[in-house]
Amino acid sequence: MADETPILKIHGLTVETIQGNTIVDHIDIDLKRGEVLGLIGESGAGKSTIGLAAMTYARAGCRITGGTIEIDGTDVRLLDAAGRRDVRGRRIAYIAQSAAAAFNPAQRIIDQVCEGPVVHGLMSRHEAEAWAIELFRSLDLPKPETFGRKYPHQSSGGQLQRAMAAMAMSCRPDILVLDEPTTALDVTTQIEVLILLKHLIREYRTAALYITHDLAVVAQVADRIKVLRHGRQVEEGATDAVLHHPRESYTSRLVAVRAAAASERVSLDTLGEETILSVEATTAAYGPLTVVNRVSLDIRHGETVAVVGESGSGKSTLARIITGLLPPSDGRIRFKGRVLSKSLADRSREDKRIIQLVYQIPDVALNPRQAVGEIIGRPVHFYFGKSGQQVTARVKELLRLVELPEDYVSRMPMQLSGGQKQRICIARALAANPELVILDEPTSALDPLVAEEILKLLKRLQAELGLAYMFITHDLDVVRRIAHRTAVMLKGQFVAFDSTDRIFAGPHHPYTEQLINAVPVMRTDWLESVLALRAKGG
Amino acid sequence: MTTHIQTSASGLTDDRPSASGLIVDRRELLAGAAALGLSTAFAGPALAADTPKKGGTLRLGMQGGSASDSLDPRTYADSIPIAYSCALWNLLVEIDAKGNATGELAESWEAKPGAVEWIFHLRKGVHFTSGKEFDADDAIYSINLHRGDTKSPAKDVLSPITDIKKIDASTLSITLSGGNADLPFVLSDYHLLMFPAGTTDFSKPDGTGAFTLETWEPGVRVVLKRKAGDYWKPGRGNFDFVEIRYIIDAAARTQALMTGQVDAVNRLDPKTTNLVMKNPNINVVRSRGTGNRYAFVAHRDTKPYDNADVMLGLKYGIDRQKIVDTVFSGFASLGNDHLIGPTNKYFATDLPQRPFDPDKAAFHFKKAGFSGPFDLEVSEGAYAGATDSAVLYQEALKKSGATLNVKRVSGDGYWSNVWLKSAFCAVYWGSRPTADLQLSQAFLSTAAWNDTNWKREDFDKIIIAARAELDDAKRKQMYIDAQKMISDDGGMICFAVSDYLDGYSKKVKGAEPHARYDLNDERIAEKGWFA
Amino acid sequence: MLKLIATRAILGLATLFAVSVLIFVCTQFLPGDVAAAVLQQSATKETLAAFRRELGLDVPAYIRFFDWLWRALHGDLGVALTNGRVIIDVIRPRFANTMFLAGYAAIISVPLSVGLGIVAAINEGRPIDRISNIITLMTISVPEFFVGYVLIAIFTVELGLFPSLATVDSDTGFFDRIYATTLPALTLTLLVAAHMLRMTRTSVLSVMSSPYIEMAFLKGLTRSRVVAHHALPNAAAPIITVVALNLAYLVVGVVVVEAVFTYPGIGQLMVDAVTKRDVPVIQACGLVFAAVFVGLNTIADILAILVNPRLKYRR
Amino acid sequence: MKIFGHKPPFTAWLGMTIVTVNLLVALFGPLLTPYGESQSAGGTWDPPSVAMWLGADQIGRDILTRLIYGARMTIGVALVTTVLSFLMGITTGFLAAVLGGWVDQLLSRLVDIILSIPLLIFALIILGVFGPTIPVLILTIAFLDSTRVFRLARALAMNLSVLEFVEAARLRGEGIWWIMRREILPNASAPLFSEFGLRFCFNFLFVAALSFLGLGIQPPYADWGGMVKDNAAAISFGIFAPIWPALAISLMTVGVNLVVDWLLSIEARPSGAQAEL
Repeated sequence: MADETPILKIHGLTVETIQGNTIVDHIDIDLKRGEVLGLIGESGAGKSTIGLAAMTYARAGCRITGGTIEIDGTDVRLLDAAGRRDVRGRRIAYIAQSAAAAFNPAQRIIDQVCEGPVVHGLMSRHEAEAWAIELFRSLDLPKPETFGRKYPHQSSGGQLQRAMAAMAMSCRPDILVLDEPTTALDVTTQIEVLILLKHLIREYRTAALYITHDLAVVAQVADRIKVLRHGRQVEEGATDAVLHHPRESYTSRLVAVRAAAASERVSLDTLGEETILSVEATTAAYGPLTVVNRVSLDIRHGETVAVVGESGSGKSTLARIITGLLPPSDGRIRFKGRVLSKSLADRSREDKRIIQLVYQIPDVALNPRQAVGEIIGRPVHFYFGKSGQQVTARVKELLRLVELPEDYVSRMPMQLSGGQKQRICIARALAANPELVILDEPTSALDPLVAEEILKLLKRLQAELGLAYMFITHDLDVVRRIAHRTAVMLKGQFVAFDSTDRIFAGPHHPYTEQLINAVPVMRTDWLESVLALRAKGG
Repeated sequence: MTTHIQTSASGLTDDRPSASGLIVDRRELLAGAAALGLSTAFAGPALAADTPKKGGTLRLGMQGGSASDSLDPRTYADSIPIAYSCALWNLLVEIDAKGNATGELAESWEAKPGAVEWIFHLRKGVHFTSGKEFDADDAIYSINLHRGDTKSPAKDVLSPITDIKKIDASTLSITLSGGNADLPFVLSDYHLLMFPAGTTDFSKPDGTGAFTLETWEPGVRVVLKRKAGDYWKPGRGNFDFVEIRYIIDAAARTQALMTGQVDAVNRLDPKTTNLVMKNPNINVVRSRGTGNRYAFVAHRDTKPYDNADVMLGLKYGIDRQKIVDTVFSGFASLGNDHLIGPTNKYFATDLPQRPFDPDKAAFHFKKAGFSGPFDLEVSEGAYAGATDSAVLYQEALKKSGATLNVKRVSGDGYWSNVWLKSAFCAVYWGSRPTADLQLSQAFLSTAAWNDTNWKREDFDKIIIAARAELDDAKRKQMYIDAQKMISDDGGMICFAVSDYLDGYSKKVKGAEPHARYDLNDERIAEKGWFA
Repeated sequence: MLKLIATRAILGLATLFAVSVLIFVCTQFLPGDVAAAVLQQSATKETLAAFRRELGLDVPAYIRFFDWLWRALHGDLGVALTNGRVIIDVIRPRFANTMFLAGYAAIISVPLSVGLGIVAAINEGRPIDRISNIITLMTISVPEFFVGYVLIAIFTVELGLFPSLATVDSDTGFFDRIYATTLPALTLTLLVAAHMLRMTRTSVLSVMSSPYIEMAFLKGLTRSRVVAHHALPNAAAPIITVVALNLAYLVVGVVVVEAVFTYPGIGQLMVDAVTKRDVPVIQACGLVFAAVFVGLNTIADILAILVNPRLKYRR
Repeated sequence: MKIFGHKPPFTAWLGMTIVTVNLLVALFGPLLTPYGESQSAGGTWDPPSVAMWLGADQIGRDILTRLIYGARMTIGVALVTTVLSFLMGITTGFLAAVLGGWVDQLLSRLVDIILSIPLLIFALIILGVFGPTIPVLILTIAFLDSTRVFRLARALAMNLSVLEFVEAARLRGEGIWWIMRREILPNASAPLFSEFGLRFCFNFLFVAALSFLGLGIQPPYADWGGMVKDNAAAISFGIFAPIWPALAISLMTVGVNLVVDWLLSIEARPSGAQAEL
């Protein structure tokens, strides 16, 4: 299905920062017409930089310093500014991760979609609009004739992502660069967009560079996979070959993380009998908007209860209610039978201590101007009145507990990696000797290998300290591996709350089923099977 | 008693506002000349080389007014209102260039013996703009605006008047509570403008002056238009139009004069006056010794100032010339430790100017057995340049071995908290219309504003006697004696009497120094003409 | 939209009311009153009392305030205490002068600074940007009165091109007015242009780092098209705010320039009124200033909403 | 050499040098001057000479000496004023942002009202009430200026207080003071610092403008604004006396602005205008 002559031929591409650090190091790419190449790697691997460099574009602070970039036989690096502009958009187009940010908020969508073909002189404005409507239709956008009249903020994230695909396709480019096009979307939306993108690439026989960190996603669309790390190529091969017979150990580890999810199950050893937290028919609202509606939940000593749902389902709000940040309008929260005050201000210091929260994004959860020792030491001092040596000793103990060297005491958050920061967050929560830790998507901002380590750590800590976890996530793989019980949340209500095994085994609530089926599986034929399933189900 | 004295500085350093007030300086302009004149003749235009010509628009750039200026004579306190009001109306008595009282709307006057009862003969055939002829009823009404229950600042100078009677349409009799030979000077006060009897709305001027009001934008400009026909004062009222522009900033005013945007300005900055004088197109008119009297005053009843030798030491130890040269850029006369200005007809010319003599000062200090430290309280709220003067004083006293501490105090409430209370502080006195007022307000034992606590019965007697003395020669001797007493024995170290500085374009004629106010007694509009 | 404007207007009126209360209260603390300020040193107890009675100052302050407010609500700002002139008549020509000068300066400075700001932004780091940066840095660093004096020294004293006195009055014709106010307008231009230029540059630059600008470049658009179609519409709101702020400054902040050029604007009127404790005039000037300030800000807010579809079209 | 973790460019070095020299002069300069602050040692506007390098001022005082004393007074007043205004502005701004609710409403409306009265007019009234002494001057400008600081501080604190590390402190039960001082302030310090530079320049020029109107620092103390004003008339006669203090004002402001520009450029994200196209 692919032509033999490469439409994009990159040789020895090198990109450096202005300070001289190499961020992309001698990368070669051969892309044939109609072929999809997956670029895989963790953050900092240089994937996006390569994608942009293919368009001879380097972000502020970076420069393309070496290599050739040939599109259809022409080295675009040798072209002048006008020549490069002529290539961009027309021969090679870009789909960015966040459509909400990539659309100009001050212009109607149709104007932005039509701008490319009109500016490149390919179509009249009228033709361009007709073509855009056709693209909207094939991308399954609602009311394609009038959809373009909306402003970006008037459409949902999934719709915008598709509109951006339309914008990229508006000049019928030979090559698409897709930079994590589905990462920012909810699982159920992600699958829709994925299907449409795949369809689009097939239909117009466009060559594509598909940049992602998710092996399961890339498995669905890519013909070949190139694994990158620190700006260098690790290995490249046919998709099936890389997934099932990785040659390099780094690739193996990436693959293994996904594989583990399929098999691992939670142990029941730590589970106690005592119910420590019970949420009773609790309702809360932001202004007139009810976000949590009569939710009841209980967590036992040593238990992990997962709350899953998509963005906006109210799962994080539930955490805010329990911690007292958002006083509920109705219902009660008990801790070991004792009713907790609704608002944080009325809770005693002890009540604040026993429930601790770990956030999704460790970068903003740590004060960048405080050293690790102060971050972890403050609760030790604050709750237990310890000072000086005692605090230092306890901080070091906590650092050991989260598997970090003791000399990290003096480090600033800026000097830590994402995974290390999350460990500091966990250590800070543990410093309070809590009985319940609420984990709000603690791994979703992390690279898969790092996330894996954090999950292991959490499990170990639960085993050692008998902690109870309330684990908020959208990732069903994670739920399956660590939760004793799982609640599925939709529009502020629990649609299911049962032991994890039963939730996954069925019979399912339709939404639960939709969620479970939407999680990509690392098989090349998974998308087709889902499509088939859908066709069957209507 | 006339008015309170202290104000901030006058034109000499006019751009430095006082601390208590805001932007614009005020000055005491109540004053008049200091001579007793019984002149009955109307003094024509000033003696000038050429004869007056009609025509042209005189553009005056002036300081001394604000957007709050009004046409009600009972609110006047500054130069610009005086300038436009003198063009619109007339007074009963005018002061000539030498400081004599001459008739304006009063043609002549005579005092009964004892100077308690006065007869004023009014000029006939002078008409208001409205056509009405000026008569005694108008004069009585206009004077009474400032008597009784009134806000007028002139109320105090008129308080000795007990009765004003109309004798006939052109004759008035005025009765005083005590003899005062200076009554004509009192009536030359710029508040005492003549209005048609019964005037209550002052916003529509109806005067006997040479001009009518054309444009009234206080704070911006006032435009006056010459009345049709001949003015009743021959040779005066020559300009077709007079435009007074408010130019508060001294630099801007000077600039405007030099670039020909105005024809005359008042209150030149002494600092730049020497430079302005170099401009061939500009004529600087300097009225010597007519401005404020600047002084340091000590309480003669308080140690160490009760010692006459200490006082003399302090008087010989000040370098007056240095202060005049630096603080006043030379545009001031040396003060001789009393308050009579050098151009006043009663000025004691025989009294030698006290020199800067450190040795003599040292001698007196030694004799007194005390050479400081003296604590002198000063503030820019007293007058602009007070601190500079005090610092120069401090330097000079070092030469006679005395120590002076210059204590800078707040300008706020300086006059209520420091002056009269401090044993040694800075003060300035404005010019007064008569030698009597000038001396009695500051030095009589009973004076409320006796700021030196200097009390001598012999002095008091001289002043009271001089007031009712109609023989000018005798009177002069009395005032000379008084000045000598103050200078030798008083607690006042008066070191400078400032000058008025006007700038004129060379084409403006009739620009002369005047004994009373700047801009030819604020009457350049009426007195001047274009060459 | 209408609702928004209405809310804004009500908020503006409330602000004006608060401003008038605040100014009135402040003026009550000023030492002395109009009678003492006018009579000055010649004041005695009796003359002061007579003056106060005549002006109605013997009535308690709060009654005077409500009396003033009641009349102000009926469009009557009263008469000046010092000279009895109808305040509206006093203020009108002065305000017109102030607006004329502000308008003159704005017509020069706004296009100049916004234009140069955009040029500087899209040429960030290049010589033109650096030069404009240094020049603006210097102009915002020099005290305004000094700019005025230097302009006078050059244009009046040396070249004799423009008058140093910006005296205009009701009889001055339009072109004479332009001629007379050129130097003060230039002074003000130098004063505000630098600020607006820098803020425009910053606004455009912050927009230029947005992903949608990158997207626009990746669509193969020219730099000028990216700036004109994608950066400017989004930078408009902050630029409008900055322009409004500076326009307000041109109206309310020019006392010093008025003093240097002897320009009969409303600033000098208020300074005089404060000196003389003429409370109704202070009140009126304060209200005019506040109204200009609030009005300009409200217009800027509304314009900023109009250029921002996110605020204009709700979901 | 690195400052704030960054290597300053030439302009920033220049700015820091200017500021440092000025501060040193303000601190120690008066020890070195050949004349006293108000000593009249020459004639009016004497031209520059060996004895008086920059000539004499309007009453014969050495301009260089006055400039040096003026540095102390002018910089000192502006600095103290700015520090005070930041103390007030940051405290109230942070309080408004952290407490929210009616406290925020009250403070914000009050600030809106004060901001809608022209600064100079307000200063005029307040200085009229209390008289233009240096403490009153400082307090007045600091108070009026703190409304501007309030806005920035509130906006910064608003952005920071929704961040999770602040929420974490709140969940822990920390008091308002701790949150403001330890969680918010350190993270708002960079923009506040550059604002400090800008406000300093503004206050510096504002004091000069007030001195020009006669409301600022009173004689015989030397201050640069007053010196320009006192000598302004000379410029029409081609005398340079007012140029020196004006240059000093400009130099100091340019210096501070150069430093601020650099600080702001550290904070700024790289812009698309610099991308390789």
